[in-house]
Amino acid sequence: MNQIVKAKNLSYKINEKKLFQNISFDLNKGEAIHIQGENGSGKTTLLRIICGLTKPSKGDLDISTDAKITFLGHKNALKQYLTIEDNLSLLNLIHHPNLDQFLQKFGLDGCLDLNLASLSFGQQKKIALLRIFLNDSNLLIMDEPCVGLDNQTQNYLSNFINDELKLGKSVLFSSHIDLDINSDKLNLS
Amino acid sequence: MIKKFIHQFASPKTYMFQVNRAYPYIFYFSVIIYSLSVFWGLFLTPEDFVQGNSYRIIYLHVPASFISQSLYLAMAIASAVYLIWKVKLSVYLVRSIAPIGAITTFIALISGSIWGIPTWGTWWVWDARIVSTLILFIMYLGLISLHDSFNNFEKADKFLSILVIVGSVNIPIIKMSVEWWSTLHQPASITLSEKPAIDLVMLYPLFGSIIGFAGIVTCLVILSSKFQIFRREKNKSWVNDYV
Amino acid sequence: MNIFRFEFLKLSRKSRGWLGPILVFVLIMIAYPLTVEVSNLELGQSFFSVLWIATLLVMMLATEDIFLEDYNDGSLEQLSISDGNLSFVIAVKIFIYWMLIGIPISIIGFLFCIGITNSSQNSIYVLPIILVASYIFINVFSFGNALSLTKGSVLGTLVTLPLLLPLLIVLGKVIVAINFGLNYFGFLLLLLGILSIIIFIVPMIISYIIRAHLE
Amino acid sequence: MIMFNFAFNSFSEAILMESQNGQSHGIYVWSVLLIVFLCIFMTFFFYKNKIKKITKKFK
Repeated sequence: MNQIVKAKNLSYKINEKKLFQNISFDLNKGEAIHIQGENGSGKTTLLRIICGLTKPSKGDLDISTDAKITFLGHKNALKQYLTIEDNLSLLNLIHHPNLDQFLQKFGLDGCLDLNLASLSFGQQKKIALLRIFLNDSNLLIMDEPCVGLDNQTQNYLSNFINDELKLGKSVLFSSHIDLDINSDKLNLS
Repeated sequence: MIKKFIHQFASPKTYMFQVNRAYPYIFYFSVIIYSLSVFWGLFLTPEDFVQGNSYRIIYLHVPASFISQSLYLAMAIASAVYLIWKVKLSVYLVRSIAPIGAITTFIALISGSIWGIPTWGTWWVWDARIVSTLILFIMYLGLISLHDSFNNFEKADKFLSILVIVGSVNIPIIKMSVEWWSTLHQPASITLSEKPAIDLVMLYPLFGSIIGFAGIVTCLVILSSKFQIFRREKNKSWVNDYV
Repeated sequence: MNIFRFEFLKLSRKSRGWLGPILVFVLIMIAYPLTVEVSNLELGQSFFSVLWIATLLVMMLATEDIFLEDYNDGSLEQLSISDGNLSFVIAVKIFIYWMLIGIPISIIGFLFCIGITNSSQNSIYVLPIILVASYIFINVFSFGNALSLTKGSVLGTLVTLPLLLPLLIVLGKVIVAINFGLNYFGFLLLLLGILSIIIFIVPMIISYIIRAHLE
Repeated sequence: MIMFNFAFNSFSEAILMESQNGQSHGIYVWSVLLIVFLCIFMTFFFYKNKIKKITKKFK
């Protein structure tokens, strides 16, 4: 099976108000889809539907059984009152062999026992991004991953994702900024 | 198949149509029955030897307290239907029964405590039935405020029906424990299993008033459910055609 | 096993989360004798109702943001996406709350019980009752707080407190049983029976509610 | 028939509802009646009004 997500005629409405209608797409292994649209067009909702958090009002969604999802949402799932080390251990990443390499790259290697609250927004985002960089899944879903990131990290992220695509992983993301990723575009009007 | 049948039968549109046809009949029938049997109870039945004339409050109090509990049962059934088959209409009904249930419980509480003044010499006692009715009243209010606090109706519907079902599990427990705790209230006047504890002369108007009150409450529920349906389905085309 | 460690880490590092409720409980226990200006004998008579109500209120306080924080920072959506069993995680979370708040409160309540009623024999009977009751309280209040997750804990309390009133009646009966040497173990078994049902059902209901919240 | 006998001798007696123990229970019975009827009427009025308001918006 090459196909990992197959969406057919997805529609979503909230309190009888339509958000988007009849969205269809296929996502194969090694492919990426960039979801675009204005504010309030339902990008986040679509991603949450694919994660299985929200149910579509209409339409069919097939996600292949061997798909393992890593999701990066607006919320970081990090605890402000814990140290970086504790946060990473909550994410089950503290023993990952590549962890040190990424921490060095982001300049966070010396401050593992600092409280998360003492980091800037962008630095916190980098910690959250570690979930993507150290993933063990084959379907990466990212909701606006570039918010608050510097150019260097953005480039690094897009290069990383291109490498992952070559390895046969699939990526779905929404972004206002054009990331340099080999992706199809999906427009929510 | 059952699901399809229920969805077709229980669409708000057919409900509205059927209910509108039945409403005047239920209304006039129940108003006549209720006023006749209340009149019968208040003037034509003989005086009670123990309680004197104050016992006549029974014709106003018992229907309200009986209906207030039955309404909760109805809500519980409707919420189960909603959670199992996702029938929208049944959750509209749950939401529209809740305020009516609160009002009937309020009537039962007030009439009961006024009745208590001549019979017990006090308007409130910490007694089993009274306390469990008070808890029921608070539960109705809690249900309403829970449903109204969510902007997303679908979420609100789910939470409302869960809470109704959890509460319905608890209602017999509340009754049991509270009765076990203390009791001063006279035992129920009418039970299904035993012979009625009151005289037949007094029983007929009581039955009449219960039936009449049930009809009036049904009319109130119909009105309130009409409002809920309009509120929830105002964007659907049939509502505009209907109006 | 990791889940136990994680939940413990999360709660134990947040001292206002567990120490706060315990201190409030101690303050209520200290405040009670101050409001009664009579001999120790009469203090003991209404001590137990204060004990139960204080336990109830403190558990209400303790579970105030049991799910809210995880909801706000997105941990709950990560949990719900991952393959892990959400209701098991919730059961563990509730257990950790009981371990860090319920157990200390039971012991403190027991000590105050000895001090105020001057009867260590009766107080020993009270200890297991508070332990079980506090666990039931935490479960039920978690249910209420899950329902009113984003809408504040007042609503959750309004919704769950009526459900707990029967339990308070049972607790009142237990004290009568202890004082008069009636069937104490029957009550303990009853409470344990309630607990064993609640322990399985409440996490399942809560996980359903939380999935609905995340939608 | 005992079932339909008027329980009181006069109209004013029916208002007072004086019982055999000498107390007059009329005030209790009538206030309950008033409250019940008021509650029912007000609820009817309330919902009729609400429906009227919401249907006005459709047109």
